[in-house]
Amino acid sequence: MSEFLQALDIIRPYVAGAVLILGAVIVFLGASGVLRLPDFYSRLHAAGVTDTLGTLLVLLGLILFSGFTLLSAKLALVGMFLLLTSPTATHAVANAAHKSGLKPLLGTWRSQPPKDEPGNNT
Amino acid sequence: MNVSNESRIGVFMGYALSLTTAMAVLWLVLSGHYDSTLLLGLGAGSAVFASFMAWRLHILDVETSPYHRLWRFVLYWPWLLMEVIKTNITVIRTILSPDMVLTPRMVRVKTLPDTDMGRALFANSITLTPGTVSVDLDSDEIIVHALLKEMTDKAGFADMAARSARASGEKPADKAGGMK
Amino acid sequence: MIFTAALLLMAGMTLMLVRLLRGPELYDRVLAVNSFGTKTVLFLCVFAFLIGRPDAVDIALLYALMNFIATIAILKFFRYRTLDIALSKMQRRGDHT
Amino acid sequence: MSTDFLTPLDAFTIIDLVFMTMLVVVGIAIVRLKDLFAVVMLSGVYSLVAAAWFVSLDAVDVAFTEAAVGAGISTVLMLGAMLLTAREAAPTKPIRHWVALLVVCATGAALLYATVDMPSFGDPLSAPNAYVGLEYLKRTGADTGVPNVVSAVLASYRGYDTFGETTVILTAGLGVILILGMGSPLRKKKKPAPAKTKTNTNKDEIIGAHHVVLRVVSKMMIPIIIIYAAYVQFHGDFGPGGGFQAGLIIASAIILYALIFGVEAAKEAVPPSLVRLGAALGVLIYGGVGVINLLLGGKFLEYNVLNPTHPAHGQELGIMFVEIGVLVTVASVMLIIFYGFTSRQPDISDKDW
Repeated sequence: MSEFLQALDIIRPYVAGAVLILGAVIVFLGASGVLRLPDFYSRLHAAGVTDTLGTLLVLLGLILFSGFTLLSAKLALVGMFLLLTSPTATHAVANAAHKSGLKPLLGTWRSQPPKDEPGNNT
Repeated sequence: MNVSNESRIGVFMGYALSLTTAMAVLWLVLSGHYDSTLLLGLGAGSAVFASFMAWRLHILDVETSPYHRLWRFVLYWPWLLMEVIKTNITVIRTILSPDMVLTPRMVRVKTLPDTDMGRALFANSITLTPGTVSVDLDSDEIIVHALLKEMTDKAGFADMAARSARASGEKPADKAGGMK
Repeated sequence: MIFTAALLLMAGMTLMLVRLLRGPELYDRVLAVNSFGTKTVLFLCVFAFLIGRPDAVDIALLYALMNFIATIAILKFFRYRTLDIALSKMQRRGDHT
Repeated sequence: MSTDFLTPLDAFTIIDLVFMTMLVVVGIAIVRLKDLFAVVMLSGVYSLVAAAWFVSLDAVDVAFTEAAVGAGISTVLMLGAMLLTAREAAPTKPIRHWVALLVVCATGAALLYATVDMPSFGDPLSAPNAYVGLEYLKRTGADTGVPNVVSAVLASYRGYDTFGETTVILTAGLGVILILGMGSPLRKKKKPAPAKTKTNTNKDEIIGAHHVVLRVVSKMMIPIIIIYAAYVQFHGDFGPGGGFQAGLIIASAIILYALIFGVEAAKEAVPPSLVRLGAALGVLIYGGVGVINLLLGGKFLEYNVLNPTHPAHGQELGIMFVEIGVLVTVASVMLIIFYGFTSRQPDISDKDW
């Protein structure tokens, strides 16, 4: 049993690093989505990727790094507050846009097949 | 609401107590200095001060102090986490696909939890799952913007509404007196 | 590894900056600032490990707590052209559910 | 300066360079944009980048202050100021462009010339790293019992300076009162309705179920922000933080409340008279600690005498009270400014002041 725990402790930094990198990659993908997507409302969803899964994975990775410490508890608090406030902020922005009459793109939208330069479609 | 004055004070004290306790716990997590009596005392004082401010600002009620219902939320959270992961994968796949096809929709969701707490939780859950963003919350509907039309599944929203209603402490028979 | 993560987050911040400068709607800018804030919070957390100063997590916590205040102010500014009206009715004591 | 670029680019230099580039880009964009609203957004990002950059320079205390200012309050106050003015910057006459450019270029050249004389980053022989700074680092622990040297320098070694700064903040608040007034609640109560109807929205939009999400989350956050401010206040001895930051954070909590429930409700709970009192009271607390020291036979702001048997404890105690004074003044002045800006809406008739 203790050997198993020891083994766990040895692989823990690697797992933590992998989770951290995955999270950071997802944050980056979300950011590139914010550049790539066609209109304001669809960009909200890409930003949401950063706000949710990206945040969770980055913080989880850091928590795995530091182990069972007070720092982990603080990181968990950061995550909790972010998950509480960021959808609220997103809702506020979306609401402001909607109320002021910004029309969403509806129907079907395709990115131009020949060219996918990120962000040239606005 | 027809609550007798005494029980109202009792409920009120309950909120104050649960808020103060939660704030004290938060202080302990933040502080990390458990050997200094001065700091512990200051922490207790600060927790009381936070509750006092809540009272002073007239916000000392269940929405400010939902901490005695936290365990319900703990039950809700794993389910929401799974949803978040699932929808995230869908959205990331959409963003990454070289020829992106979006089918954005604005839909009205009519099934809502009864209390404001539940509605706020529901609306935030919708926003937390990428692909859907709650744009406007009305007294009888939520307007949701969805990135793909597969995400506007009525049953899915109804399920989430029921779950967030339960997580915010709503009993099926409890007709809450929130704003209508 | 931590350093790579920090660089990725910085790349994400840069992309947000591009969106912020490009607009085109003001809402896009608000969205970009918001997302930039989230990324900064994450970056500060990662950076706390990189330099071995857990204090940086306190700053991240501060941003996580307070960044949405600005967004609410922006919402009020947009919709009502004023900051002093109420967005929500005060629920007096006794309205407990 | 020059030696920095000769060493191979290490990890942190890359990060610093990226952040500096971002700051420059944002700065140029702020100068070039006409839309004031976009400028407010950009200055928010400027603050975020600056905070991250300060952390990377190991100046956590400075970063913390930047964060406390930039996270909520500066944007809110800038929007409040924007409400009093036009949304777009007025075009300036081209001739003034040239004069300004000339001044900026001259200043820039002078600054660049000055950098040649500056010690390189982290030079152990540079002034801040040599004489008095070292002394502070060496003696702080024994003198004050406060682990965070920055707090000790701020509140104890340089207690006079901080007293002066606190007074400056009070003066700023007084200036805002003199220019914008405080929006006396008695006068406004007589006619609350006309003050609100001029916005082009119907009533049920203003007050209704629309902002349930904002209300519920904000109500939850307000006590949490307050307890966090208390944590920042009382842990300034150990980590970054102290009265300035905590005051800003508490003021942010009340501003958040005012944003959700209206400034009227906030004024009811935290009346302007109280805030005015608080602004002066904080300075009084700070100075009062000094006077008590005088009465106990010490010098002004010499906290040692607060605990004759254990001077370091006296220092700790003195620093704590002084920081409370700073907190009260800073929080009050921030609210004075906020009340001043928001109660001075263009659609409220000006003859009240």
